[in-house]
Order: sequence, then C-alpha cells, then structure tokens
Amino acid sequence: MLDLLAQTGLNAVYAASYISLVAVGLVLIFGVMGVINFAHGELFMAGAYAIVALYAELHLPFFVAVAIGLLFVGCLGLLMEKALFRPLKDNPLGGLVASIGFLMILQALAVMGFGVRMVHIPPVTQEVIVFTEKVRLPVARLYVIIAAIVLLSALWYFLKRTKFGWALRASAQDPEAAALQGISITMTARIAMFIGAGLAGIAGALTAPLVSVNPHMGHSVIVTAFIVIIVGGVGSLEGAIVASVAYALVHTFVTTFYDGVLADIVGLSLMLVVLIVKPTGLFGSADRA
Amino acid sequence: MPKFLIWIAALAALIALPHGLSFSQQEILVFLTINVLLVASYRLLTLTGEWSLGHVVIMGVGAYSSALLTKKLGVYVPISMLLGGVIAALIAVLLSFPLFRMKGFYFLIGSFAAGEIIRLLWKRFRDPFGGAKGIKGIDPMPDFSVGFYQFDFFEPTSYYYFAGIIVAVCLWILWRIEKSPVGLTFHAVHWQDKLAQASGVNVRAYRTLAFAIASGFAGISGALLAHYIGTINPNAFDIDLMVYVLTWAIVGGTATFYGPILGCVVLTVINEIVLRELGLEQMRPLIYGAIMILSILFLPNGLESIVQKFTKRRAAEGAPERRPAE
Amino acid sequence: MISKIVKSGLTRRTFLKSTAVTAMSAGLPAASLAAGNTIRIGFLAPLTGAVAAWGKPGLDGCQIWAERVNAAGGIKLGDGSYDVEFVSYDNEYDPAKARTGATKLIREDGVSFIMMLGGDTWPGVQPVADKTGMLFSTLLPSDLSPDTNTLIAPAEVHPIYNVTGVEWLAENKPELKTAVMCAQDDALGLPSVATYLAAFEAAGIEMLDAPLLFDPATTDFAPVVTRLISKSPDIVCLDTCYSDYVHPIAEQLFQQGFTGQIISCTADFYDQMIAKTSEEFMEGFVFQFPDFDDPALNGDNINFTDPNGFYEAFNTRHPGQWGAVSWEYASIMDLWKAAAEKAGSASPDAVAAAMKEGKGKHAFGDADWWGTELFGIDNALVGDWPVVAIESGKARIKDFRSIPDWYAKHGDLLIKHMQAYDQMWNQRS
Amino acid sequence: MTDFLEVKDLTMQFGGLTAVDSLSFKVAHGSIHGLIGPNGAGKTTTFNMISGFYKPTEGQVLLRGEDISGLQMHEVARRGVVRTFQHSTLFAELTVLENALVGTHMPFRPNIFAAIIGWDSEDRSGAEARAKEALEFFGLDHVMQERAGDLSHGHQRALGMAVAYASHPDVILLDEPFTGMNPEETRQMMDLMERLKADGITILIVEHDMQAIMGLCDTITCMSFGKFLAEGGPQEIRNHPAVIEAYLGGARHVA
Repeated sequence: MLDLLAQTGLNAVYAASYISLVAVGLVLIFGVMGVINFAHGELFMAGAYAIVALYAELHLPFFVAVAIGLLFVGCLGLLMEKALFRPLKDNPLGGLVASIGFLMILQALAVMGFGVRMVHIPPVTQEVIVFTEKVRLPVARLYVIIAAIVLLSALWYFLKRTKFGWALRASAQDPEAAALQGISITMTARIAMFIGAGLAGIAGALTAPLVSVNPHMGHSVIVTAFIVIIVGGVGSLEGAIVASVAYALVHTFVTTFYDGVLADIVGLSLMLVVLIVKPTGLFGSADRA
Repeated sequence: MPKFLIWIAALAALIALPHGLSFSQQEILVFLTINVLLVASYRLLTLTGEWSLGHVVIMGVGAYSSALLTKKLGVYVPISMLLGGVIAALIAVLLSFPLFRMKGFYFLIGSFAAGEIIRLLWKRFRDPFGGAKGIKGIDPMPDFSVGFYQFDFFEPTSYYYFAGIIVAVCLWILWRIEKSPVGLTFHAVHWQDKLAQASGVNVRAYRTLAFAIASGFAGISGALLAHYIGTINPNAFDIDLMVYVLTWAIVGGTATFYGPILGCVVLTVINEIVLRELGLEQMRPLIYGAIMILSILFLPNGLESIVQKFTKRRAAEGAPERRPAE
Repeated sequence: MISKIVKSGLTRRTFLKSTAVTAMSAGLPAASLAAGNTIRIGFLAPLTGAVAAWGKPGLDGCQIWAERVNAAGGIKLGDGSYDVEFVSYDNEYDPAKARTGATKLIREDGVSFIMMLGGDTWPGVQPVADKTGMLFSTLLPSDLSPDTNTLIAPAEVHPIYNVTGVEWLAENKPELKTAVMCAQDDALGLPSVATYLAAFEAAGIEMLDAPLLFDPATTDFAPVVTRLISKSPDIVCLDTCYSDYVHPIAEQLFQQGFTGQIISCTADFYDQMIAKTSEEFMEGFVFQFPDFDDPALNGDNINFTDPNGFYEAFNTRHPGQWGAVSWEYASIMDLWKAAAEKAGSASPDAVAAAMKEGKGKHAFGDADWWGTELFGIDNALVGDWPVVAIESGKARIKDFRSIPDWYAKHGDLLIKHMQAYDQMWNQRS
Repeated sequence: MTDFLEVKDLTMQFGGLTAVDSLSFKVAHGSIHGLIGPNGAGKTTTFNMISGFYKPTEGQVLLRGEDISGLQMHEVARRGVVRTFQHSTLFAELTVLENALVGTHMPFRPNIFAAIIGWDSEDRSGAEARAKEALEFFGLDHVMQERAGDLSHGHQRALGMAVAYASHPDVILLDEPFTGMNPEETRQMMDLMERLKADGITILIVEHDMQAIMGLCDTITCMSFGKFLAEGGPQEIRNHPAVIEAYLGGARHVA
C-alpha cells in the first residue's frame, strides 16, 4: 500500500509538471494578449511533431531536437501574434475565433504531413530509477519534471527580477499605463507569445516519446489546461502552478483508487465549485475578467 | 409595397429551394435549417453580453428530453419537441444559479464546465441516457397529409418544410422579442448593467430570462435534429459543434439579427458543399480554418457588415435605419 | 507532401460533374446506375477528425484492392466485366453527416454497396438503409439488430473473437491464474469488457479487480498502470483499446516493472511497441490481428485473396501504416465480389441473397451467418479466428480457433456479462 | 413638508476602514437636499448605500418609513428612488430615444408574452410618449435618433437625468452633477433641477463643490471623515465654523 501511494505520488508529480508547463504558457498569453488561445493544445502537438520530424526521422540528438522544437513552436507563437492577435487586439472574440482557425490548420497540416494515425518515436532512454520493486521513475519522465522545475523557476526569475519581466508584468496589468511608461507593448506581446508558445512546445516535445503522438492529441491537453487556469485564476502564474499540482494530485489519485472517468467528473466539479465559491479562481483578481 | 413583395419572393425561393438541390444537398439543407435556429437562439443569449460554451449541450438537453419523452412515455412527437424546449429552458434556469455568479471569460469557461458535466452524466447513466452510444431508434415525426402535400418525413424535402415552418415561427418569436422593450432591456443589460439596474431593471432576472429563452429554442432545435436522424449521443453535442456555432456567430457578426444566420449559412455551404465537391477531404479543415481567419481579419464586423453597406445606402434616403420600438 | 495533396484534390470529381450525375440519377433506382463498365462501392467512414484512424487506412486498403481486382479483369457479372471504383464520403463520425453521405452515395453516386465503420454513425444511416434497401456492412456487429436485415458484419465480429485468445492462453499457459483489465469507457470498450470477463470465467481465470475504466481523452497512463499491477496479476488484459492507448500502456507496464502475460485485442504497430520496450518484454504478447505476410495465411482454408501480396503492396505504398482496419474493408470486398459473381449481378438484393446462401467466405475460412442470440439477427459472419502471439519480435499466428465452438460451450456466460453491461441488442435503447 | 427619506445611523466599513460612521439625516418631500463634504468624507459611499449599490454594514435607509437598506439597486429604484452616475454613464451604443425608453422600464414594465403577440402596443406607445416627454423636458428631443455616445458632454449629462426622470421617480439621487461643467452648462443644469422640483420630485445631490449648490438647495447636510458635521439652510452652512474648518482642512490636506 505504501508502495502504491509512493508510485501514485510520482505519477502525480509528473502529471503536474507537464500540465503546469502548458497552463503557465496559456496564462502568460492570456495575461499579456488578453486572448484565450484555443490553439494552445495544438502548439503542444506541434512540439511533439517537431520531435517526430527531427528526432525520429532525421535522427538528431534528442535534446537538440527538443531545443529546435522549442524555437519552432515559439516562432509559431510569434507568427500567431503577428498575423492574428496583433491585428485583432481590440477584438478578443475575434482573437478566439482566429486561434480556432489556426488550430484547425495545424491539425490538418499534421494529418497531411504525418498521417491520421499515431506516429512512432523511439525511446530516448529506457533507464528507470528503481526505488523499490513497485516504486519506479522512468528517466524520460524525470526529464519532464526537471524541465518543468528549471523552466518555471527561470520564468519566475525572468518575470520578477529582470527589466523585461517587469515590463511584461506591467503590460499585463495595465497596457495603457505601461505604454505611457515607454514600454513597447508590441515587444512584450512578442516575448509573451514566444515564451507561452515555447513552453507548450517544449512540454509537447519532452512528452512526445511518452504519449501517443497523433494530430488530435492537443484536445485533451487544452481541456485540462483550461480547468487548471480557471481553478488557479486566469491572470495568475502562481495560481496556474498551484492548480496544476492540485489537479494532478486529485486526478491521479482518483484514477488510481477509483477510476479514470470519475476522475474527470471530480476534476470538473472541483472547478465548478471553485468558480461558484470564488468566481475569479483561487489566485485571480476581479479586474481582469 | 416593395418590402412585402421581397418577403413573398423570399418565401417562394425558400419553398422552391430544395427542388433545385441534389439529394445530399437537401439533407444538408435540413441540418442547416436546424442550425439556423441554434445560432439565432445563441445570438439572443449574447444580447445580454454573455458568451456561453454550453449552448450546444443545452441543445442536447432538448434532444435527449424529446427523444426520451417519445420513447418512454409515448408523447406525440411535435408536442415532445415543444416539451424538449421547455425542459432545456428549465435546465438553463437551474444552471443560471451557479453560472450567473460569473461574468465574461469566467462565464464562458464556467458554462463549458457545466456542459461537460451534463455530457459526462449522459455517458455515466446508461439508463435512461444510453451511455456513450446514446439513444437510437428515436420515433420520427409521424407522416401526414395536408391535402395538396403529403409529408413523408424520411424525405429531406418534407422535413425541411416541417422544420422550416417551426424554425420560421421560432425566428419570428426571437425577432419579436429582440425588437420589443424586452429586447431593448437585454441590450441595456449588456451595455451598462449598473445604469439598467438604476432604472429598475432586475439584471439577474433578465440575464436568466435571455439564457432561458435562448436555451428553450436551442432545445427545440435539438429536438428537431433528434427526430430527424433518429439517434443522438453525447459526442454529437461536444465542444467541436460548439466551436462551429461560435464561429458562425462571430464570422457572421452579432450586431444584427441576421448576422449569425448569414454566418451559419455561408460557412456551412462552404464546408459541406463547396469543399466536399472539390474533393478536398483531408484538406477541408485546413481551408475552413483559413477562411475563418481571413474573414475575421478582413471582415472584423462580420459578413453582416457587407449587407449593412447596401442597406445603409437605402436607409439614408428613407426612414432612419434603426427604429427601436416598432 | 504538397504535391500529394494537390493531386488528390484534382483527380476527384468536380462540382459540375457531380451535378450532372445528380440530374441523371434523380428518381432512378440505385442499382441500375452502374454506369458504363464500372461498379461503384461507397466508403462511408470518418476520414478526418479524431476517429479518422478507423477509416482512412481502410480506404487506402480498398484502393489497393480495387487496383488488384481491376488489373485481374474486374468483377465478372452476368452481362460482362466491371471495374470497381470506390466513392468515399467523410462522415466525421457524426450520425447526421453519415446520413447525408449515405443519401449522396446511394441516390447520387449510384453505389451498389456501402461499407461503414459503424458505431455512432450507423443509427443515423439506418432509416436510409431501411428505405432504400441498400446493402451495408459494418465493422462493429453491435450495430446489428433485427430491424435492418441489409446490414451485415462480415469481417470481424468484434468483440466475440477475443474469446479465442483467452481460450488459447488458458490451454497453453495453464500456470496463469489471475488477471486484471482496463478499458476505455465507450461503445467499443464496454462490449469487449463483457466478452473478456466471460472468456476469463470460462477459462477459470480469476479477476483480481473490477475492470478499470478510463476516459477516452486520457493521455497519461501511469496512474492506470500503477493501479492495474498493484495486486500483482499474472495477466494484464488491455481489452479493445485503440493503439493510442495500447502503446503507452504497454510502455508503462514495461517501465513499472511488469513481467507477466499481456493479452490485447489489437497490437497495431507492435514493432514500435517493441522499440519502446524490449523484445523480451513483448515476447508472448497475445492478440487477434495477424500480419498478412504470415505463412499460416497461405493455407487453403483462407479466403482472403493473396494476403501476402496485399500486405506487401500496402506496406510499399503506406510504409509502417499496417493495422487491423487496413485489410478488413478489403476482406469485405472479397466476400462481396464472390457473392456478386455468384449472383451475376451487383444489385444489393441479389448480392445479399447470394452472400447468405450456405457458408460465408470469411477471410479466415468458411464461416456461418450467426448472431440471433446476441444481435437478434444472423447477420454476423462467424467462424474461425486467429490467435496471434509475438515471437522474437514478429507476430505469428499460433492457432485458428472456432468461435461457434466456444459459444456452444460458454454462450450463457457471454450473455450474462453482456447483460450486465447493457450490451445485448434488446438492451440498446 | 414631511420627512420622506431618512438615513439612520448608517455605517459602512471596508475591511478595517470606516468610510461612513453612523450618519443620520432626513430629506423632506419635494425639497432639493444637498449632501456635501470634502474629499474622502464618505459622500459617495453614503450615496451608494442609499441607492442600493452597497449594502450598509449597519444602520437603515428609510423611505416613507420603510427600511430599504440592503435592497438591490433595482429594488430601490422600483420604490421610486432613482440615481444617476458620476460620469456620463449611458447606453452609449443605443440611440438617445432608446436610452430614455430604458428609463421607462418601471412605469411600462415589459411583458414578454404580450410583446411577442403584439398586445402591448398601448404600453409601447405609452413608453415612447413618456420617453419623448422626458427628452423634451431636458431639451433633447432634437437629437432623439443620435447615438448616445456621440452626444456632447452637456447633452450626455442631461440624458442621464432624462433616463432617471423617464421612470416617474419620487426621488432622484444626483452624483456630482456639476463636475466638469462650464458656468453656462451649470446654470442650465440648475434650471433643470428647479423644474424637476416644480414637478414634485425630491432631489438629493451629492456634491464636492459647495458653491455650486448653495443657490439651489433647500437644506444641506455636510459630512466629514464619514461623520455628520452640520445641517441647515445654505446660509447657515456657508457660515458654519465646523464646515469652514473641514473644507479648509480638506483643502490643506489636498495641497
């Protein structure tokens, strides 16, 4: 039983890691752009397909492929900013629809380039850290956990300790005031989109060898991410991380001790309860709804 | 009376329409007619300024209710459709209690969560909802004759006329509501809820009213769908269809009554007829997505803004273009 | 990549042509429309969207089938030889679109037979089938019911054949005593759960836990696997999971240290699974879908035309895409072709009558039309089914086992479990 | 004149901060009553409690003896107490006439079923007549079809009052109606208030600028730091030492 609890705990840590990478990116984009990026799950998918192309097909070293994947998806984010969100910056619903259109395009491109079925990615490493016979942590999963901790800490440092980060936060809180203080809104928007998309991309890239990569894999990711950012409070990075951990714990333990369908119902109900009790989420403030 | 003549001509064109189409296009026409009601009801909800992601699930509530009423209780089909709408409206009133604590983005996502929970309930409870496979063998609308026309509801043309009449009546009601003092109050709630409240408007009640009416008509559209195809399942009312409704409304434009309808018709024709006939099976989502993006970039006020350009020119010569209380 | 798209776009019928066909076909009975020397067969399955993996590879297989048949002189009917052409309609796994597609295929394209994936989409098509008398096939026999006698399930009687794998396992590895199972909570997973429960009970294997259901949207299977192996079972049964689930589950079983027996309905792309785990881990993995280069398929009992050649052609054109659906639609076409040639006509009535006369030519050997107890109608073609195991990294048919024989002994168990999961034809609302 | 609207021991706390501290005063029927005080005196908070925008922490607002504190804004409005907003808060996207029509919501309560069938034509024409009457009263009839957002600042202010007036209120609460107005506009606004008073409507004005309402009000209540300071006629208040001190102090504070 102790083994089961420990293994489930490890499973939850892994789940929290990749969910928080995706959710933090989504929050960052919403905070700075004021747009709900429905295509965020497809950016995750694009990161996974970057691994398919670079690692599985071109046989580049895995971490080189991950780095290129991060840059590639970050650039997709820049493209979205330039082509979609900037022209539509006064039209949040327009931005939403444009991101849905972008999602359909990315999915169709994946289907045309790689087929409708799941694609194969050779394992990066088969090493497993064995704590006890029944408590094990595959190294490939450890990569995701490390990446989440490192990247999110770096992001935190970037946002709280650097001038860029200060500009980014300022324009997320009040774009007009930030512009008056000489902050380039366009520049911060680009940085936010690059980082936000890049985080989704790297999450997709790192988990690609661990999940089934197919053109529709973004769907369940985005649903989870939505739940998480709502529970955490839409504008809050800290909230997104805390909610990711909470959601991953609840979902993993309910799946293990009851069943997976119930875990989904519990997750959604949890979110509805949070919304009813505190309609702006755990860490949210009322002014950015 | 040129306006009167335009209406007659439009009516004649709508009656003649299916006879100029191929069989599969007639089928698409039936679903299009039903979706027109769905998207028009969605617009009524957006009048109060709230955008829901649960509207399609509410449509499903109407479909499930009507299907179960006929299957389990043997209710006569057209009546069950009406009751389906009523039940959808009642469910909406229930949902309004938690949901209207939220606004804006939170309402959007809250409505999505509420819808997902309803869908999961349909999946969990195989009795009576049929689980993931849903309900099949739903009674069709019974055939009947009106002397000069024999309604055979397997035929898309017949069902198009039947659904067309129901949808027309519903649209007329929606139109009357929008152009009434109630509709004006919806607008007021949207633009300045505080001022509306200071004028004695019970904002919460009006939000709930709009939500309930919109849901009622969505429920009727769901019932129309259920009794035509004879089967419904939880996946038929998932976020994919909701995304379509949202894009119909936004691409069409929501400033006018006809905007979302226009969006629904144009996008459906492009997606279901033009792109399919071009044989672009796997590329279809790509082109559809591109069209969505282009239309939102270059027609930010929706397709309706093109129409408005023409009507404005006419209106400038005649009466003022907006008459609030007719 | 792009050239592929453009080509497929331009070689298809254009808008004008289809309107012409429409005008021509108005009011004419469907079967007489075999225009010129071509017979058209409808392919009505999801080609885009999340379920496309169950349609698109099947269509690819059918194209190969058509080329091979046409090259060999086509289909020989009473009034001469006909080429075969497949007309596809993407139903997006939506009942309403499936209905529209069925109408188009029957009334505008004049097809003689329609193959479907079935499932959610079938009930939308059923009224069209009833009205037009068109012959339809499905891959999911749970669509069968006495209401429609023109729907047949001639390729696979999912999930009933899963009993053969369990039976074989119990005979050949009697030391395995306990099992656990997981399944996705949907129309494919649940009847399969009932079948495996019946098969395990019949084989005297004890279930350590109730079947663990997960939502079809699940991507991370570590918690599911942790739970599955927490009671140290001898056998882990993966039910009829899609390959998107089978792979990560197998990988997790490997990484979490499971070394016992795995049994699954499918193991599409098992080579990739081996790459992700190890040859030793996958050794002895039991499932139900052979590779068609298996020498055991060259026997006289097999009715599938040149399985080895078909497998090679498919792998040349779509490398690495071979899976269960690749051959199933094509095997239905073999059956249809034989019946049409026997009847000397492509009309649905004649083909259906010829098909159901005597033994059916199932891909894996002559079989019987069967199913009244489970489906309310004898429209499922049931006979032998292969049990496949992985040996040294390659799938090998270990045995052909008779489904009717198993059912004669244990049918009551199957019905009991099917009823418990509301899967009997008269329980389906 | 009888006591009509009474504020009794009204208290509002935000967190630990007491914005209004057991404030009491009475407004006589048919009078123009001013509520003044330096910045931060708690005038607007008081105003918001009377109009139902805030729920008081303690105390009561009595209308004709009935306790209306804690009611929602629309419930307060339905009892005849209608407020305006500090800035030109209007339905900017709607026309001027439509704005006024929203104001007729209470006397001509819409009925959805009658509206669909068309049995409410009497109500509709009544509402329209009342709306036009209100617009005429405020001299806005010539811009009836214009978008409210396109109006000049002065017209927007007048429309705000017309919306309130259209509902046949007993009491109109005006929140700093003179802010940002030039002397000419101020004079016109004062005329309008006199006419409202002649129409039998009780007016409660919250104003920071004491001079603006001296000539207008029958009675003035002055508050400071959330507390009642003084009450009386304009002359009395103008010369009241505590008021002068409060304003000077406030001014010093600001400077």
